[in-house]
Amino acid sequence: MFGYSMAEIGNIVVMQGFSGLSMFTVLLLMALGLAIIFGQMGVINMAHGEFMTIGAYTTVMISKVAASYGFTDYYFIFAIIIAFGLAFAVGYLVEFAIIRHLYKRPLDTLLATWGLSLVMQQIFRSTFGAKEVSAELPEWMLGSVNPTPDIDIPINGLFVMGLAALVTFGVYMFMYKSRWGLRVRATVQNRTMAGAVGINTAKVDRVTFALGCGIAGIAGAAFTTIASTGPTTGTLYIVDSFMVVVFGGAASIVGTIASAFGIAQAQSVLQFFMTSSMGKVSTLLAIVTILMMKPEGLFASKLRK
Amino acid sequence: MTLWEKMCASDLLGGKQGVIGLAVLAAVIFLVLPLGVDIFRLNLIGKYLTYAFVAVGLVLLWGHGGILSLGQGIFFGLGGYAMAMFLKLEASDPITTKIQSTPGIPDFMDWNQLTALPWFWEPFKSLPFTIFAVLTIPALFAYIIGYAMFKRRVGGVYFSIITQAVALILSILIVGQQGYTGGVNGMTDLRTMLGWDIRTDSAKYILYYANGLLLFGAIFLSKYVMSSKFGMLLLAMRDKEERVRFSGYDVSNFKIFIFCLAAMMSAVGGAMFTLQVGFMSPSFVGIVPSIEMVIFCAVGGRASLIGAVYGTLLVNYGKTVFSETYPELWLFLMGGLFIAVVMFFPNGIAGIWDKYATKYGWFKDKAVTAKKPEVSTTGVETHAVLTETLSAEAAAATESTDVAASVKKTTRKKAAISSPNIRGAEA
Amino acid sequence: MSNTDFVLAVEDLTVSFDGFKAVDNLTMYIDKNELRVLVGPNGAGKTTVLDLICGKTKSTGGSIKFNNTELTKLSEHEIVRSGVGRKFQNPSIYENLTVYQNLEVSYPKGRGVFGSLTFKRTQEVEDQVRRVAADIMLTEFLDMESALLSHGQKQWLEIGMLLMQEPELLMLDEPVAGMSAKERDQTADLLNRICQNRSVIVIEHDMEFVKKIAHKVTVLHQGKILAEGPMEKVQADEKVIEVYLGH
Amino acid sequence: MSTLNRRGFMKVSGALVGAMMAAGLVTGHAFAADYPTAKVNTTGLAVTDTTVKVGILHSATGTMAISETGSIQAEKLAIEQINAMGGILGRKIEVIQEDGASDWPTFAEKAKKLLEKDKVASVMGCWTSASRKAALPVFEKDNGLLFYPTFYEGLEQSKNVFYTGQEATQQILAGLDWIAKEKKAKTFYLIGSDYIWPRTSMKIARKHIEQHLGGKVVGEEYIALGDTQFGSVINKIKLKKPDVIYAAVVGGSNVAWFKQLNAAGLNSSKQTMLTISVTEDEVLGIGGENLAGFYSAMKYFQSQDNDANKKFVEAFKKRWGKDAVIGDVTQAAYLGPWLYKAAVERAGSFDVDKVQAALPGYEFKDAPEGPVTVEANHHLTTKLRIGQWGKDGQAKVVYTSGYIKPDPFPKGYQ
Repeated sequence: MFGYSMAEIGNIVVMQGFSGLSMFTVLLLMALGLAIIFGQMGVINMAHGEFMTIGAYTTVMISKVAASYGFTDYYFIFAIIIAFGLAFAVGYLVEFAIIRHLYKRPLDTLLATWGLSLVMQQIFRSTFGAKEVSAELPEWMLGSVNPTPDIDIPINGLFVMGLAALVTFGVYMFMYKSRWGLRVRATVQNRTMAGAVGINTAKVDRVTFALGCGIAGIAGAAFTTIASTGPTTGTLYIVDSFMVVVFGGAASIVGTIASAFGIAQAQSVLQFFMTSSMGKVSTLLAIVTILMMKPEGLFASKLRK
Repeated sequence: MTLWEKMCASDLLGGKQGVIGLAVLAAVIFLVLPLGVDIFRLNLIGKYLTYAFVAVGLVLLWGHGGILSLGQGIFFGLGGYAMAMFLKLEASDPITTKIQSTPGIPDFMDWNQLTALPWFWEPFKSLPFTIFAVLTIPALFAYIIGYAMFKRRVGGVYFSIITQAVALILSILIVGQQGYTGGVNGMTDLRTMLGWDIRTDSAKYILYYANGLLLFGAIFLSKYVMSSKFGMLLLAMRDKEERVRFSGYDVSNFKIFIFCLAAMMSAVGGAMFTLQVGFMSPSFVGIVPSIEMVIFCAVGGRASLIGAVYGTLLVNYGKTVFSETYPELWLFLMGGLFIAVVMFFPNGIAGIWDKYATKYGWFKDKAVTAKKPEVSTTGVETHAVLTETLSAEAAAATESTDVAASVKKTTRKKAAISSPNIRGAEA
Repeated sequence: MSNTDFVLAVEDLTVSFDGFKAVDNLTMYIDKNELRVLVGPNGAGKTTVLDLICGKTKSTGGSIKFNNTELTKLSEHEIVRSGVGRKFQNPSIYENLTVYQNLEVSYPKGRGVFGSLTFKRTQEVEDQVRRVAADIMLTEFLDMESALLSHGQKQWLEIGMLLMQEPELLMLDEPVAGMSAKERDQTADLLNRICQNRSVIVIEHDMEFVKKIAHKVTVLHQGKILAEGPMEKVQADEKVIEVYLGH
Repeated sequence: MSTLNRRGFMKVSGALVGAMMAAGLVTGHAFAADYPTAKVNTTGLAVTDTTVKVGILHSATGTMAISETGSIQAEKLAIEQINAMGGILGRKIEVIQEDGASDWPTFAEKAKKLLEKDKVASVMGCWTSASRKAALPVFEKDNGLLFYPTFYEGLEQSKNVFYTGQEATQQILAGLDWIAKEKKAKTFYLIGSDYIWPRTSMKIARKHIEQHLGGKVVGEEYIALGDTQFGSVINKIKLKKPDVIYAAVVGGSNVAWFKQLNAAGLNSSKQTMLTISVTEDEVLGIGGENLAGFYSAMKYFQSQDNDANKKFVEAFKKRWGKDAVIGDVTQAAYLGPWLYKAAVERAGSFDVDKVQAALPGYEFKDAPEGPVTVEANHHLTTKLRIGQWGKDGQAKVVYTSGYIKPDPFPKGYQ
């Protein structure tokens, strides 16, 4: 077939499937935080990408510190935790200072957070310089595993995949099995009643928003394994991740996962057969078209209106 | 009645305050600026004023219609590109391009190994067609997007995000198809229009004035729309879409129309941009310029046509000044402006002006102030609807014989209202 | 389905949300100039019935005929244009516009895009606005921004906006919610006046008020009709007492 | 000298001055008094008895700031050194820096401002082709002077621009010849970012590979600017198994490209790659460990071992910090002010027409990269070097070509 042996084609299919998966995990990590904030709270956070960048810079900085103290092998775990913490803290502050005043005006949150993203980008530039920086990865994360001699599965891809699974599981447990999650869902369902039964809804909002930002921080840490970090890194994925959330049906975590998977695989396959820009254009076009047919997204539940 | 009184009484112009506002703006654009600054600065201001077309369109679309498009760059770009295609063809005659492998086609096509002019470029050899295209193609594009979305009642933030995605698609496409579009470089080195050199100082003055007149045309057109029943319906739709629909109006048609009108205005701005600046590039199509244009409008006052023009001038002037002296501070300032305007001055400069004008009793003009739309905080958003519903319920409950039933009912209804469906005013 | 002389003929109407039948095989006929009140406990499906008739919710099955025109296939604005008016549960008026403008916007001319662009305030419009304003007792408030009206006046204004369109069928969802006793009486008079030449469907909880206005009462329970008839008869119905009036 | 009509005798006088220079008649030292302002500045430029204004026009903000910062630093360093030596014709250079903000229209706007309002005598600036293309009409209309540092696609020659970087053929042909010979490469996979420079470069590379090297291009791929997902492309490469990957990926994509290439098992021990878009600046972001063993074709590497370069590197680090690195473009940007100084002194005037005419034919012996000559087509004759990257982020020069004349409109490659 096309001058290639079946084995060669088989190998490519396996690796191609994996590269789709790895794009999926990056999209998923980005979109999960967004899905919580947008889907659950109705807030459009255009600065989501910058929270990711906070995580990425944190990881880069910690990698530098780790390199100077010589424990490069395990710093990544700490980096993820600190990236989460830092992004969470900044998110907490931002909710307090800006977002909480704008819950009644979703379109305006969009503009305010866009402004915030500009400010954050300039803070990054002033602090870390305009040049892109890169985290030095632990030795064990470099290279690939070879199930057969001709198949290379990148280790960093596997790592990010594991991380994404863990975060998704964590989010699920938090939202559906914890008391906090119950409060969040109660507040989303009926703010007034939630307040009436003694839930501090303002605090729930703040924690939910901060959590979404924290997850973006984790995404940023993961992102350093595949690309470099610059002041404007966050803008790369912001539209993609919004599309994932909207396409999945705003309120549904399952929807977010499914749509991240669909979009990533479609884009990955199309980019194999087309040029990279046409692959991307076709994917986005398909999403927009489907959204026009089915505006509520893939997994929106039917509700009595 | 004197002419002055007649004008002041006209609903179209918006009463005495409206007439004075327009007169001041006209004086600024046609007298003060051309006399006060040199041709270099004036050309820059002309460039800013082309963005004002977009801002004026956004006042109609967003300020009055409540529809926030984050893709106005699409239309600005389409208009600009249409004009650029015409000018580029004129700049690519076989003699000037004789060093190319294929003389007579635009230089970037030659670099990309095209050997003939693509078919869709052919009609742009004609200026009338180009002007026709500037007016219709963006409007048609807006019609397609608008039809698909508004007929299915996609609104609110969903509309914003989807228009943003479309802007992204178009800019990737332009960059990716560089043999046909000039790619990331855009179309540069545009020189003449029907043999008239657009780069000379006299041409720049003429284009500046033409641009100013067209802008006033756009403002008057918008004023007309706003003062008609259509304008009233637009406000009505923004606040209570369901009510309008159940008063027998096909809401989507109104939205499609206003979207197309705003698109057409943006396109005229784009075409004027190309003429005054001498090139067009994809950096005016994507997400960033589209959002920046929204901020021009927001700074000026999202509901005020004249405010939008001042907002555009002010933000761009600030950008030029700051990026010359403190380039690092500019993004802080711009970002801060976004946040401040949204949080503290939702009605922008126009809002501040109105506040003080009213406070000190300038231009008292009751009929107008009553009609002046404020930024609505109702209609779109769940929380406000919730509180409103609740207070109505509470009021009902105190009167009702069946308080318990009423509370129970409230609970159930809340669940439906606060559904994740934050699209438009449906909730 | 056969044609009838009823203004509104609802037959076998069903709607389900993810398997839950909010309205279940409902059949109901409304006469010319009749004022019908829908009552029933919460969740009985009253509002949903109105939603179905005016097209806000699409039915799963059955038919709604208005003057022998099938409504289930029409879009909302077409239903309105055929002569059905609907008032929502919460007063739904344009708060930024004056009372006059609220009424003017509801005038059934210039309903298309280009019609509205060329719409002129003629004497005819002016007369109609003043007539309706007098009906709804808001003549002296015509120039007031409608956000400043009292809750009860907002309810009236919304009714007035419907009257501007001179509908043949008017549907009012809890028109007296939030009104004082005096306002309720005035509203009852208003309703009695306006059903002279049109049919009206009202959803109401306040039984005293229902008594004052109802020609006939339909009791809904779990999406089905439990009882139908004059007020006295329905009030005496044991099933009704059990599910609704009983607690 | 100034009585000569230089425009008419461009080549002759160029040769003449060259000869005078060789004879030591024109020296680097000049005093303002010898050159009265009225004589050396007849077109109203911002030249006084003691100062001359020069513009620097690069992106200090936005996405391109990453790349252009090095150029700004090099140009400022050169200007400071020139001022320390007494300036140009006894006049100190005053810098007016403008920010292009990574936005092409802004470049045009700022170029206009520099030329029309500030009346600068020359401009060091632009980096991307797009910014140059946007600003070029302004320079041509206002008859300004631009020194442009970046290696670029060629297909351009303007009397108002001096190109201190390489045009495409200079960078491509010798490099391909070397790798074809050294690695016995027959099959090539071409990959670049999706804009004019990579596309033109790949067009030239393909012609050269197919017509002159007897090789085969097995794949050609363009990546959207800023894209960071290379999984699919890497799989395509794996399927084709080329002898050499010939790459021109730029910006943020570059880092992702190398990281993912390594992660997918295609490191330098398994795959030969020659890039024309990686300089020491890029390595900072990519990380030496991801790049080790791959080759770059450039005219300059920081590790070059000659006196001029050692002095340059030392001065650069002293001025901009010990962690500063110097890439090909940074060095080319450093040439700009020096070439301008030489041109003015050869012309004995700041008038743009005279300066333009005086520069061709000049050989700059002390360039860090080694001696370069300005040709009549406003490009430089330079050598090409192949560097092999080490983990420390520095390249070892493994091959140096002979002098290559610039040929911005190559016959047979279009």
